[in-house]
Amino acid sequence: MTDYNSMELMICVAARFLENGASIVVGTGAPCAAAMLAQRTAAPDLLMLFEAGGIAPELPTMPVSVGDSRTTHRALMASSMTETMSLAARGMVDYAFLGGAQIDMFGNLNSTMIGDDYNRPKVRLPGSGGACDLATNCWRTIVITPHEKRRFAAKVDFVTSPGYLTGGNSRYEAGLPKGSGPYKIITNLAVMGFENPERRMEVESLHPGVTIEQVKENTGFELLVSKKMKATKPPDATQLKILREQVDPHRYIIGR
Amino acid sequence: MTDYNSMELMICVAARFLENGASIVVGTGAPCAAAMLAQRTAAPDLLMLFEAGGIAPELPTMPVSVGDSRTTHRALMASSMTETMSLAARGMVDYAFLGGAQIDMFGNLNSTMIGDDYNRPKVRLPGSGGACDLATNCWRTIVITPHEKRRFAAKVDFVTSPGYLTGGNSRYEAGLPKGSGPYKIITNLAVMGFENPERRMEVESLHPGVTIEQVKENTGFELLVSKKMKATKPPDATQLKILREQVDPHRYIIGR
Amino acid sequence: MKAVYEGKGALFMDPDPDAAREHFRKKNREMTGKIMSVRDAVAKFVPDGCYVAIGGFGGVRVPVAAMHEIVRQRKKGLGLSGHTATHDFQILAAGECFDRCDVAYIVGLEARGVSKNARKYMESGKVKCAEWTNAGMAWRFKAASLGIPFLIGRQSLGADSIKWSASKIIECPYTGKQFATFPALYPDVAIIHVNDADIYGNSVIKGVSIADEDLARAAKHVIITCERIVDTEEFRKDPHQVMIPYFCVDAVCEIPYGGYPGNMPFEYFSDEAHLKEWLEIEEDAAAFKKFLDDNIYNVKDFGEYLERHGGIERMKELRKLEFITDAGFEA
Amino acid sequence: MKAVYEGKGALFMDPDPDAAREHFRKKNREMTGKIMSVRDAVAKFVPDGCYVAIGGFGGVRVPVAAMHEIVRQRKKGLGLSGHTATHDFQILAAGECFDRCDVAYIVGLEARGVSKNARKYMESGKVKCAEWTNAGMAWRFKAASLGIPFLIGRQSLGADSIKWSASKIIECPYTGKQFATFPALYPDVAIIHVNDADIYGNSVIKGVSIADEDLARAAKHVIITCERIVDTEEFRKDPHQVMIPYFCVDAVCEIPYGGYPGNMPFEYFSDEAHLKEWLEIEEDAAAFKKFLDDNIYNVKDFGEYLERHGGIERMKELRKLEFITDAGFEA
Repeated sequence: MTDYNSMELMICVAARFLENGASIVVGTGAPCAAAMLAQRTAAPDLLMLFEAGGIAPELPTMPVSVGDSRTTHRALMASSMTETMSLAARGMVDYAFLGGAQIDMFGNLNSTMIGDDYNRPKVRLPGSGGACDLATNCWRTIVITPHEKRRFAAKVDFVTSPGYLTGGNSRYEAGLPKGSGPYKIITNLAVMGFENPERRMEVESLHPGVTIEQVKENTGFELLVSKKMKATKPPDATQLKILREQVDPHRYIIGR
Repeated sequence: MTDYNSMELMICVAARFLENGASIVVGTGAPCAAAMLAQRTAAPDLLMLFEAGGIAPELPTMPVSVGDSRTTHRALMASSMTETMSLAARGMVDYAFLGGAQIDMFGNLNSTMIGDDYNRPKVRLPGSGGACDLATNCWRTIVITPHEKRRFAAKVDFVTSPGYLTGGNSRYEAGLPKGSGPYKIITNLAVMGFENPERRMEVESLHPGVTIEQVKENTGFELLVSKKMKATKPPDATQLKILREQVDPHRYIIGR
Repeated sequence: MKAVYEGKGALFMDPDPDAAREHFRKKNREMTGKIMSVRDAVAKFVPDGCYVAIGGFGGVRVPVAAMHEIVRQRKKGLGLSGHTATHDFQILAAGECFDRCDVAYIVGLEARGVSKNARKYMESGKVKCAEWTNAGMAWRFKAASLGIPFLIGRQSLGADSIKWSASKIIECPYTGKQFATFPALYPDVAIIHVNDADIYGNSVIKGVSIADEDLARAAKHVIITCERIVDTEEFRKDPHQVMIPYFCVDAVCEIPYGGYPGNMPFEYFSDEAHLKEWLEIEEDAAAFKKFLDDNIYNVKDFGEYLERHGGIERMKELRKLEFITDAGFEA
Repeated sequence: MKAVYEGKGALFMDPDPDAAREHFRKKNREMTGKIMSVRDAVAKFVPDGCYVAIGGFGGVRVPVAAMHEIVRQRKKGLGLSGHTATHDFQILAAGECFDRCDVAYIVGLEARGVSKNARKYMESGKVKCAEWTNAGMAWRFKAASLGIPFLIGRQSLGADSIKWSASKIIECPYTGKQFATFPALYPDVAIIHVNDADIYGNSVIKGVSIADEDLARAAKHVIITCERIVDTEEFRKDPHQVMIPYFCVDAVCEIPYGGYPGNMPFEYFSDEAHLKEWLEIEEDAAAFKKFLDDNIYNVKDFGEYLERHGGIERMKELRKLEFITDAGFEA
């Protein structure tokens, strides 16, 4: 059995969801590592896009900003934010990774503020950046996040990036593009999806050694459990070797 | 006294309306010659723009299309139609030259069709191209045209490029930008403007040897005559020398 | 949102970004080679009845080889975007290939005069038209490329074109002022001639782009014809060059002088003598029929057409003319 | 046109293109030299209370020298566009220079963490905010650059940000679907750091442009800070380089390393150690006050600041880091 930490696990699990020939808007950190790993394993033709305009770079190392020099290293285009964002609006972007301080059972994300008064936030967070834009227009959004009760909240204080809103068809009734929405939530404990008519978060696979009770204990709302729930396939040796030697040799991300 | 033909006269008269530091969207033919002449006389810093995207070229010779190679010769930018058209929309373009098969007393121009059935035109003309766009958004439009009764029509068959519409404030009431509109109509007989509350075409100056009767005879509607009507200042020797030797040495335009 | 006014012109294509999204979702994003002949590209991506938009402008950077091929393959019932379409329009009108047209500028060749045959075709009643402007069409492509159903502008306000277009007039919710709407135009296929492309379709345009960056993003399929194929490495060395990325493109056809007799910026100037020949021969219907046979129908491919017009020696002259800029355009 | 929904957020600037047109009508189109010191440019074009938009993004190609100057000149009451504003935001927050902000991304420095001081300032109630997204802000600049009062998009639909923005929801007159409106944003002044500029303001940006081509066109005044002045002849030789034309520009300030400690694509990488120092020292209010004195208030100009952080030797290291790309970002 190979040994790995939970960041490595999440990255390897995420990488497997990215099929060859898909396009993805990449953020800094774990999402970037997952996309780089996918490119070096099953998805060499994963089209990597950065929100500030880097199109199809050959990343030499992790970017520290989604607009930095690395994102245009041997890229096909050094373009603009409008380029990437309008690609998403046209339906040309399959995946985006998102994050947030809070997520609710419909996959709505908050990265704007904690508190109940917008004008006097208890904690001011950075805001949407491009997250809301990508959550709106990319076909499938994936979240990589630690599984903590305060993050998995019954109600987010602010909907920064819309998921399935109040569930069912509410996302599309609000005008968001048909067929788009949250796809997978990947944590240190499990993988969750929304493959049910209510569009509620549902456990799809448990990571090695994790129980469903552990997942529920760390979640602030009632989780559904898929009838087809299975065990998460752990990282394999090839993935780990590439992740450690090529993707993140300095352990910026996997060393966290 | 210097000798010149009526094309040379119109070009020299038009060039004098273009002050230094103004910007102008240039078409092929006489307008281009006028702008080039202005640059070589009183307006060296006339900013020349082409509708297809050529920005501030140093024209080596007359372009044959407003998108051809000449329009980016030693230019500052080889840009796009959106660049030029949005410059006009933002109020950055002072002048545009327009033309048409018909013009009415309010400076409305027709370059779309002759006849009364859009679906079966008697004569199909090219259409707006960029003319309507420039007539809409540039501050001042100038027309260089032969003075013929059938061109100076009581009613144009199709308003391709809006002038003052039905006069008075009607242009602005239709939503066109405040302060924009037809400025000068330069023909082989006279110069006309619209400096009156009704925004009707008004003779401002008569070319050498031309009588007001001649102008009226060649106009299909009632012309106003400015109280300050004067004689057109004829081309001077410097203008003619530069026009003939530098601007149009092959006599493509002035030989017509 | 109620429109204050609605033009009664035809809307030939669906402006709904969701319909376009369904198409774009399936579009290939792999870097696969897309080299094919212009014959195959036209056969595959320009079916009878589809809506075609042509890159370039005013006889400049126009995919003439592809225009000839459309006529030679006797394509019929096409929709066409006439966005300062000059010699390209003249060719397709000669083939009577289209029966509906979004008009901004047609039948004329700017300073060169008017195509008598194209004018006759447009006066025949065989072509259903909607009337726009150059900026209006550019706005329509930009709306499509932004993934939104319309863009607003002032062009067409007060003009009769709005009556014969599918523009509507709305009141701006911020200023209360009136603006015209320009519905997104997602053509079935765009054909764009470029200077350099790689085998995947990454393309570089020199000179003005007109609206081709938006057109390439708006179109459901894109055929690139190029002066030359270059190695992708050239683009990766300097990521500021590519204007059209490979994932917009479906076919890449290498056709040196593929814009002849038009002007190809930074390559060769237009052959004004031959363009004049086209305009003049249209005066005589029988002679024009023979001219079309000799230049298109009975010609194997575009290479043969170039041979008939002086071949490489003539092309060398036109290249000279492009760079010796004080020769004037009638040389 | 009736909106289905109206956000109640502040609209800090007038989106009416006619108001902007009156300004742009008077803007200088002559090629006059505009070289001045960053001190003079800030003194002249950044009056107290004006609305400022900053080019670059995420500490990349950010006009840091101009940010320092704004703080040093103790500008107050500015409006600010927070369009993935990171180190620039941190600097202006340290100076408490602004009291209203269009937010898309603030207080954070992406992968680097959060500015404690900037967060505190934003939680203080001293800053009035409206809440947008990155694409929303890009759309606002694009609307302004197109000379139209708004652009539509789907971003913000279903999100709470729309409640605190000046977006409205309208129904598309073609599809009947709902879209959010993004009102044009014409800032009083934009400050953009570029690689190369000539004395007139023609500017070349290397790497991603973010939204700076639109921002430069939207802003009523533009200050360009550049790594180097080049001869206009360089641009005329190849007209595909210039992204910002001179007639948009009011001041040109040559400041080599003017984006330090941020990353300047194709010039130098970010000084992550110094950025970390900024973040860490903010934990201690007294130390931070001294840090600001030492780095901004009691510093003559940006050159002195560079000297304090290793001068030309450090800059050479950062240049190396930009081109030796496998060194990682903490080197």
